[in-house]
Amino acid sequence: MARRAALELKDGYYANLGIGIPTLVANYIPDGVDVTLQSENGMLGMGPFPYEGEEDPDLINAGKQTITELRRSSYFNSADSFAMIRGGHIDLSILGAMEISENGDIANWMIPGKMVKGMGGAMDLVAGVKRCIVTMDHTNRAGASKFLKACTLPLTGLNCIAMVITDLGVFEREENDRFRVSELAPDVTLDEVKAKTEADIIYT
Amino acid sequence: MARRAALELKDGYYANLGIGIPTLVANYIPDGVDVTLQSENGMLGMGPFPYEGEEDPDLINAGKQTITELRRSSYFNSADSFAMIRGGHIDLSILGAMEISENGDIANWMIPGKMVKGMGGAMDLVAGVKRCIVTMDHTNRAGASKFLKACTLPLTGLNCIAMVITDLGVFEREENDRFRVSELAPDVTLDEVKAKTEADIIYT
Amino acid sequence: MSKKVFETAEQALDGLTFDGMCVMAGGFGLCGIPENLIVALRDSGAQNITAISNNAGVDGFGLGLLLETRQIKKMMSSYVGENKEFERQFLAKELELEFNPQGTMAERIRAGGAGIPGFYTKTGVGTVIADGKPTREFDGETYIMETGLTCDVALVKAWRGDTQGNLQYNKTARNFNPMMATAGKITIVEVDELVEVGTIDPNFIHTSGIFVQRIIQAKCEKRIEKVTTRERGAA
Amino acid sequence: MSKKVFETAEQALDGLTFDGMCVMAGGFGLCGIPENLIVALRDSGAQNITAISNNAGVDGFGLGLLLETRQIKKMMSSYVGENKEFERQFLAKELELEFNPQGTMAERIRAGGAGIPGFYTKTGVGTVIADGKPTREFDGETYIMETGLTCDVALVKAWRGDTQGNLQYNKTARNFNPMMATAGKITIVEVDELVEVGTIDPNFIHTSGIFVQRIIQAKCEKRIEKVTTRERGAA
Repeated sequence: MARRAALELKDGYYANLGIGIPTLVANYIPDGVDVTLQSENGMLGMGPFPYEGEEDPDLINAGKQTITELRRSSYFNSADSFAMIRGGHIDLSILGAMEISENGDIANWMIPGKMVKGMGGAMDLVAGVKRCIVTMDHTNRAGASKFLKACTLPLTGLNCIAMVITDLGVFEREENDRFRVSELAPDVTLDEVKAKTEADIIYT
Repeated sequence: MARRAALELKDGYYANLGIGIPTLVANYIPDGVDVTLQSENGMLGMGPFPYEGEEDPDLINAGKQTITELRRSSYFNSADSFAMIRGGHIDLSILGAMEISENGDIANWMIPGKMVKGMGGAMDLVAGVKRCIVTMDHTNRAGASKFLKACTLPLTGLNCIAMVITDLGVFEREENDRFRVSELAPDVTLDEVKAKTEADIIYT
Repeated sequence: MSKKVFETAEQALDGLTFDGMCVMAGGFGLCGIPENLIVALRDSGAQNITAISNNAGVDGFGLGLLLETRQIKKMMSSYVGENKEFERQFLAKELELEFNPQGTMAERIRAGGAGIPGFYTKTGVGTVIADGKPTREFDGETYIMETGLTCDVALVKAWRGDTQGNLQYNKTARNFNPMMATAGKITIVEVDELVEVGTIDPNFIHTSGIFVQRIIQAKCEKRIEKVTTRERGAA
Repeated sequence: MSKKVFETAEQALDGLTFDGMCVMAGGFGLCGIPENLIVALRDSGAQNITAISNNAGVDGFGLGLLLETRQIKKMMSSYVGENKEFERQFLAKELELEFNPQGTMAERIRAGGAGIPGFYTKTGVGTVIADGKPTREFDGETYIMETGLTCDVALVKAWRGDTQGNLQYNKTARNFNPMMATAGKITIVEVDELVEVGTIDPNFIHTSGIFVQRIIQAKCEKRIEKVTTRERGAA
């Protein structure tokens, strides 16, 4: 999924990658594609993890991991960081999700009854970034679809997801605002996708 | 007037001085009183005019005059400058006026029928600065009072002036929101002030 | 000029703490938090504090210290994942919690400091965050109104400061600190390095001294929450 | 990486100008104005321009050049005092003019770049500026709503920039430039000095390269509007 998502990063893009699978996307950015990564705690031009012994407590990413700076890096405060996000200056965000609905809603921050850690910057990202792509498992542990007619969990954002990449395939939102299966993962059949998708999407 | 206004500058104050008489106030700041001057085009810690030949085109004040920097100076953009002003962080503003009303309204930016140059930062200053003091001639060239029951010119700000310093005296706004004569200029009598003041103010 | 400089965190807080006060504390995770001022706030004994901070520290460090002693009545944060004591108090309803989307929170604090009582954002439209908030349409799209935030005392961590309170921050330790510096009725700063006025280039001051009432130099532990490294020889 | 760098102002504007376009131009008076980009905009021949700029230049310099050629249909400014041709066109009703309080204008541009379609301010309450604008009460005080501003092309003047578009400004030549850089669909910058990426300390970048689409190095005349000096020997 991370490998497939990386293909969505175009040359010259400024992108924000969420925690989890999206973080791995950075490892698969194709050669010759120049992408600048934003970290919403206040940095553009995020570099790789530091070598052991070179960690800087004043330099972390939005997942609170130690990172490094690049020659192109710049730092700014949280208000300026989210001005960048809210103002539509970030080309692409790749993030995880608990549920996605057929009209592009996303739920990824709370499960009622469980301890809620907070939405962090997720609501700002889905509302502000030009193009949001979700990577997630197509079904939950019980085998139920996470790609739904309507989300059952509290929403993170409304009508904001342009593409969903799951272990079963790639689902692109078209001009008519409906999702269409655009790619199938190896050894996955359209029937399998149909069986595991509750959302009303286009299969042709 | 400038000399009297300078007495309102207290040690540690951050102040913004308008164009004209208020600019002269800086020359009368008492020894031992440490005041930092803001220039709303983006500077705190405004220094004096440069020596001839040392003018810097990148360093001007809000009146577009060449100035110098001090050891304490800092520069910022116009949004941050007015965030400082609007957010109430400037202790004092001293500015000129065409008319003042008894309820503390000020008019100082346009005369209908004449070419209007614009309000610049005046509306932001009177709305945002903690304490605004006006220095002006008490009457216009025709001898008519400029201290009125209500302004006749388009307003710059509503209910925002705490003190008026004129060639006739000092007028302080009290807790009941009414102005009171607190000082008379040399050789000026209360009767003269009364005769030249349209506003309903307290004379005792 | 040196009227802003204090010797210790305790002295810097002296006379400014009270029960029911509202405090902002800078930092993202444990990065760029005013460690020493938080300890001094705990030691002041102030109760029923409303604390505005992106996170709630960890157990035994940062704002976690004030949770242990039950001095916090209410937290406003965007993410509080790393704190067991927080979870315990929250589930036992001993602690109020108001979640804010991180960008909304950053902007609310900037707005508070900038004299802007309200602004509109798309963030949170259609979610629980929008509940009870006024909405307005612009160009056919719905936005929600968020309000500005200020506080009684803002606790700020900077890298370098001069005796007039002009500040610079280091790398991602900047985060919420500059906005909070503008939003405190009183702003207290701890810096790694206190320098004479005139040392810092006026072009590159992040926070002007006008926002700073008190400043101390203090040694920070700078704990790292998640050490992540790559192998030498790796890309 | 060097895709952002252009050789001349003319090339930097190529393909981006059109009749009826909305342009922002940085600067306060003649301080920090994108001199060369303004000349190139004039030479592009674009007509009916809406120009957002704190001032309107002077006769024969800055935006005054575009007034001479009648390319500007509407100005949004806070102060336009220094321009006879402006006055003539305005009095002859050949030019539309929208005055904005300087701080309101600065904040509207910041808001536009930050995705904030509206905000409330006390500035202008009870004045002609409030006419027709929505109002709202906060804590018993009345505020007016102002809207965010964006533009088709923002013309920005910076002191130093790198090939990724990271910028630094010099002294009071900063003024409106950083906000305008965020509010252009396309932002074009002219710098005194173009440097390799990595030259500028990432802690002290005023505008991140993400906001900059095109950049040129160009020599500025930097005309001074009001030379004021003191005598040597004076305080």
